[in-house]
Amino acid sequence: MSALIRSMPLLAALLALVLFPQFGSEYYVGLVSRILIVALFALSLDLLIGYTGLVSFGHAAFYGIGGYALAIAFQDASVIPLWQALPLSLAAAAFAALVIGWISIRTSGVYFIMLTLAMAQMFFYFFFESPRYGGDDGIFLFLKPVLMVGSEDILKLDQENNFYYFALSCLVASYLLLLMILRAPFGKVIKAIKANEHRVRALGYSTSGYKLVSFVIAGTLAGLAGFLEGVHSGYINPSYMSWHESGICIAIVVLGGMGTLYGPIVGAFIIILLQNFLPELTEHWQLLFGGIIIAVVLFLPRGATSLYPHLRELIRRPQRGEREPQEAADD
Amino acid sequence: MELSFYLVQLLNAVQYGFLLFLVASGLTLRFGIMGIINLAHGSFYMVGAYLAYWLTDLTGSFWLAILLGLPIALGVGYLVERFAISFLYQRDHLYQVLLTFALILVFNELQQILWGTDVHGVVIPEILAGSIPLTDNQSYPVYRLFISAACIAIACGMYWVIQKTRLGMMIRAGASNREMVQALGIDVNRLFAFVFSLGVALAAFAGMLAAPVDSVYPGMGENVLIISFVVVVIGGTGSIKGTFVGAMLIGLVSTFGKVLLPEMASIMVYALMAIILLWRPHGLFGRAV
Amino acid sequence: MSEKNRKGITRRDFIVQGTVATAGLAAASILVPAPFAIGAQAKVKVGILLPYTGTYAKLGTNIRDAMLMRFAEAGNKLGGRPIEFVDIDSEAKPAKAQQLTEKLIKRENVDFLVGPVHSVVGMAMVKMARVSGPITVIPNAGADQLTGALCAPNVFRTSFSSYQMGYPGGPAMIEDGHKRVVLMYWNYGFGKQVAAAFKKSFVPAGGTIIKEIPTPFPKVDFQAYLTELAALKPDAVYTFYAGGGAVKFVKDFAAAGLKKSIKLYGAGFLTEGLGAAQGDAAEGVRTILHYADSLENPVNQRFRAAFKAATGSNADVYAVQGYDAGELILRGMNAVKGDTGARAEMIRAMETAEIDSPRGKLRFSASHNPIHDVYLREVVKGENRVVRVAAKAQDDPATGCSM
Amino acid sequence: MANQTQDLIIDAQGLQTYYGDSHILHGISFSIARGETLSLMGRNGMGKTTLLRSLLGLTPPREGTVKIYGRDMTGAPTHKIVRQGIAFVPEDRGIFPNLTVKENLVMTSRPGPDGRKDWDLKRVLDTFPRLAQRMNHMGNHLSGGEQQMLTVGRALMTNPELLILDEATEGLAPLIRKEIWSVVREIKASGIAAVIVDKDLKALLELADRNIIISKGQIVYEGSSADLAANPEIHTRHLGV
Amino acid sequence: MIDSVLRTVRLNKSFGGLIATNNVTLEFERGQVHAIIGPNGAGKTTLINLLSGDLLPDDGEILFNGRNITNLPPNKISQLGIGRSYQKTNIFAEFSCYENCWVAAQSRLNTSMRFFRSAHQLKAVVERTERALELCGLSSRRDSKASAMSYGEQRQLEIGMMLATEPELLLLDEPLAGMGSEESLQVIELLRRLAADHTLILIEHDMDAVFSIAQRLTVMVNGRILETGSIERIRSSQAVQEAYLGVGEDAV
Repeated sequence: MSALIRSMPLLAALLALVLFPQFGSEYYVGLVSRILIVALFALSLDLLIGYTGLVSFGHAAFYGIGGYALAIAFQDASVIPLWQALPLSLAAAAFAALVIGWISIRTSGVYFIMLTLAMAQMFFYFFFESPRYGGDDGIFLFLKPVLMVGSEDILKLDQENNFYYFALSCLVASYLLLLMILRAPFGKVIKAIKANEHRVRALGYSTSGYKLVSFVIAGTLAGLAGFLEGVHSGYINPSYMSWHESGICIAIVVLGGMGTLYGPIVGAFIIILLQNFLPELTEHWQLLFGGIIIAVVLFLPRGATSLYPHLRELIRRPQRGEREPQEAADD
Repeated sequence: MELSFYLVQLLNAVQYGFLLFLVASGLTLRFGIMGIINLAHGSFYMVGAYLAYWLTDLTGSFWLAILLGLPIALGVGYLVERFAISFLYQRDHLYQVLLTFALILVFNELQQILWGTDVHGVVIPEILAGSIPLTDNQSYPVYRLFISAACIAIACGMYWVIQKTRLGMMIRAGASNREMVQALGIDVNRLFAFVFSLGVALAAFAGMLAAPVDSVYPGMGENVLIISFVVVVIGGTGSIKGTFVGAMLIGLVSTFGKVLLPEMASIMVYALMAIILLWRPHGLFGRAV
Repeated sequence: MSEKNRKGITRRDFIVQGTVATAGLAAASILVPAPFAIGAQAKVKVGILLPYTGTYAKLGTNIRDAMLMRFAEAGNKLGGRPIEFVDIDSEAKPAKAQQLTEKLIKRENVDFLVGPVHSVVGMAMVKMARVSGPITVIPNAGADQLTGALCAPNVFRTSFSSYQMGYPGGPAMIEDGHKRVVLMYWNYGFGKQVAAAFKKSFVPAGGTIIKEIPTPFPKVDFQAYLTELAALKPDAVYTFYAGGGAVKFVKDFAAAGLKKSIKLYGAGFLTEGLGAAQGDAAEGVRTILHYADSLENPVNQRFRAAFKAATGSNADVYAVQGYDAGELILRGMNAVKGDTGARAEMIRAMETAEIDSPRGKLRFSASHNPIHDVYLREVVKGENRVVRVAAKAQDDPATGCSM
Repeated sequence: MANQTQDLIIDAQGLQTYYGDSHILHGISFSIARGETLSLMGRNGMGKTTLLRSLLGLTPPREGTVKIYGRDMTGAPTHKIVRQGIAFVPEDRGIFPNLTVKENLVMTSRPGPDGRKDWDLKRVLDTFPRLAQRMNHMGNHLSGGEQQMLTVGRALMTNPELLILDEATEGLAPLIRKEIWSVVREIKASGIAAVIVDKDLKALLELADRNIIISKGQIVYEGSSADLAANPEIHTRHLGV
Repeated sequence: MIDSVLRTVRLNKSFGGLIATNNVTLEFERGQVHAIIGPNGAGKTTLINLLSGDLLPDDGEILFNGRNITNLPPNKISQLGIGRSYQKTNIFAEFSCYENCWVAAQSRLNTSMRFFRSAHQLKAVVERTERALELCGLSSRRDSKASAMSYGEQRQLEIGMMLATEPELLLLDEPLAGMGSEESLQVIELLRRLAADHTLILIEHDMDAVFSIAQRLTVMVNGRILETGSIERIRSSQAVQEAYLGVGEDAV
């Protein structure tokens, strides 16, 4: 019962998202679709930053690889079957995450941050300078993936609304998947690793294995986001995996509130909407944007969603009367 | 290609290495001693270059520009440390990455507001404008030699300050045991603010020196940012010696990479970094933390 | 005007008179997007997607300012209708191009789309705009595909294709007596296209390319490549670099003492608008471009004076392209007297337009790419002086265009 | 114990100190006068080190005041407190491993707050001849005894009015201990006040003017050496000896 | 010949120039409580870290039930049945008391790489967790956040976590450090109970506690073993008195 009440805001948000296309214009549906994709991307990074304690500064690599796998495999195809394209993208991202993760998790701290960055930069330059995959021009896709039932494509992703629901389903499914994983034994272990890896090892866990699996899951989900972005925009180029994208993704996770799953989704809404509307205020909008991020880091390190309990507290306090005295911590 | 070709390339590599060292040394100072990841390091490089351009334009003298620019850079560094970085010493690297990432955006925009979007050049001062013949058709600009000399001077100067002066001892001591330094009566906060500002000034100085050979343009800092991180990480954070070796390694690999394996040139430095970290997870001269 | 730019008003009204009457309507049209607002009172919406931050910022502002100047000269009316501008910073980021274009097309419902500078942004933009989108005028991006594989009836370009940056270079260098040449360029889409076009004309004309040296984009440490270049001892080198890279390249080239033995050529961006930054190093460098500051035609002189007066800065090729973009839109709108619904007619007027541009005569090919003279220029005393016309009425093959 | 207030170097009242949520000091009042030698005893984990850290501002107390020479310096930064002429030799010695012996010594050498320059490098090296032989060794390449001498020497280089020694002889070979104790005697003779935390009751009784025993964050005994020596049951109860 | 559960052979470990353990050869008898005492900096914690795999020795061997475990990582050593607690409280501060033990208990699953089943439902783990909580006396505090518990309780939890892994041999690094006397008594009682069916290796400064529960003592000084033997033997050893207990020293 209380679980239901606690998840009320989430359900309400989900309902709002489900109903949104009925009211929003095509442009805004497209915009929110993009936000959903970015939210999924950030959600995947939250598994690393917020739960496993791995600050990956190269997460955009998997986002890009998910999109590139789709684009490279199907750039000349006359039809893109979803059941081929999607697993391919996920597998490519997972494989890349396995390799990068295997190398990176041997290091820690600053070195981990820089190594993940370096690995992502390698992928960036590989695609940037490879004539076969379009170089910096990137690759266009003129078709959307189809899911044929009989002779009918049941997805019709070229319709903005259909794509929206497709992206929303992917986000919700990923959210639930992560929720499940985090409640399962595996999730307990990675959270403990974040809190105190040394102790987890001393308890008998091979922590590098858990970190690697977490890295691969996060990479795969980022690949899913990249796949969606590739489908949505029909265009993929190396800048999707630039270090700026990785940086923005970190900003989204922290701004929303890391280690909360819903935080990154809120963060994606905040950041993308800011990026969308700040330029209309001033030509020097990046000054504001940078300022906002700095303010969050300094004053709201647990992210925007950390305000929510405070708000609730503020609303409730008058009704609840006296608060219980804080129990003394020590004798 | 004949031997002289490779010798000239070697000269190029070493010279590039020197410049990298100059940029990266400020980074490693803060990295190793204060444990701060500063992504805005490239921005300070850019600030330096713009200061060189602006002040040269204003005063008519490159030397005067450097003389005036350095205190400005120190001041900028001090303000940034006071109002942003100093809150982050006890926090996770994640927040440092994010805050300094945001600083990049802010500095880029400030640069644009202050100096506009044009590409600028800085004229090489008269006495360094000549060049020395190297091969029958190629000569080497004196100014580049000057940069190398300046870098050597800075390297020696840093070595001297860090190794020989009391300030250097305090800095090194602060890196290993902050609390004990405090207990010996030293204001660690001021010490750190100074070290940070010094790092900023070093980056700005690198930008100033590079301004006449590089051009001065928006976003120029980001070109040097990642590569200086690679240098620092390869060398091992906090080790001046490591940074020097790292800079030389990158200079060599990137210069000869361009000549011998041009398709892989951009990837090579990152691959080098990955290999070195696989072999030594704390860089060549880094300490396990 | 540059003052005004600094203020950074994004939604900019250039209408001097009659603003009040239409403002309310315009505001309403944002909220309730009408598919086509016809009639003399409804504003024409011109969406501008240009970079105002980052490396390309200067290009973006010059293009915009020149275009706005052209509209202002025409009384800020297009076919009798006032204009409303929706101005967006593209940041020259390909990843955002699609989203920003979408904003202009779907949210703002612009009638015209002008932009961008960056080729890759251009491709993402054109991909969305082509066929059913607004009339699109590209004032700079040079990728061949934009009027090649991606060509569309509603997409025009007033700048150039990369082909036009490379192809005329071959014969020009042969004529100057350089047969053994090294090709150096930034290794990205645009650079590669310029290089390929250069080869296409240079090799059949009897030239030899000793070596191609693609250098990583957008990196600017050229020292190792210059040493290689010196060792190769060619007669000359043909290059493609722009912006900060161009400044650095020209300076490094001179500093390495190569000017004495190797003649430096390049696509026009090598020296365009960079005189102050390059200084003496650029003296004697020859480049290929469809414009030169010193072109002695009256249109150009008048244009340059006006631009200087309006913005305080010197006009350059980007300003010209922006100015011509404005002109082209004017032609189209005037032909249909402001009736944006008469799309086919407007397009016909635009593709047949013959413009007296500051660059000289300007026409459009079947693929809507400009046809113009391309000049061989040389830097003399910091100024790009025309040596001769390198190619008369240079066209573009529009490979892959079916329209 | 005839201290005039103005003669008190440190005068702390009612200190309540916490580590995170654990309450360590339960209202300790503590003072030391110029030239006084004070021993601080108690079993491990009873709060001796925490008391010292509270006095120095390393772990500021949540309640209570710390006055240095009559000036309230509660919550002041550590460096300001120690600059009043206090030198601290911590339990873990705090040798800078990446500095040489010489660097460790000269790094913070300074005249005392009143301008005294009694201790310089030469005198410290005369006092600890072993250090003179190790001048260019890194701090982490010293034996425990050498480290202890170095940390005492380093403290003296600041020409303090008050020297605080936290377990200075712990874990050292008997010969080295003797050396340390003789230096402490020399320090005492030169008029420098000292707070000494140690387990060597006999040495402390001989040196100290006054003794304090702490248990569970409270002072459970305070008295002269003669008094303490005469009450062996106190030792067994609070010190486990 | 004694039935030794753990044996070290000439273990050496140095940091820079500092020799932390010097040729340590020790035998720990099954079922006994073996305390290691010595002054600070004598190398006790280093020794424990070597035994638990947190540090790798420079040379020497460690044998557990006859098996060479010298260079195994800490997780492997833990899995073999050696549990340890830390001197500085080393728990998951944000987890509840129960969750702390639960993560520990879960480490004994065949695999914890389980993604699709809520951890609450794994019966064996839950039982183990409950048992550990019961043993360390924290059943009533199961839902308290670890960081909100008192220091003494945190120390108990530290031991509880180790117990949840159901080790055969327990390495305890100063389990009583910083505790009040009632808390100490509780923990001593707990250790006594554990001693009934476990082997304990214990570092402790509290001599009363050591003498009350240990059967064997080893005294370390400067990285070396000064003396090993029964309590009586240690008490009567002159060397130990001088080096550690600080009695009988001529302080001149």
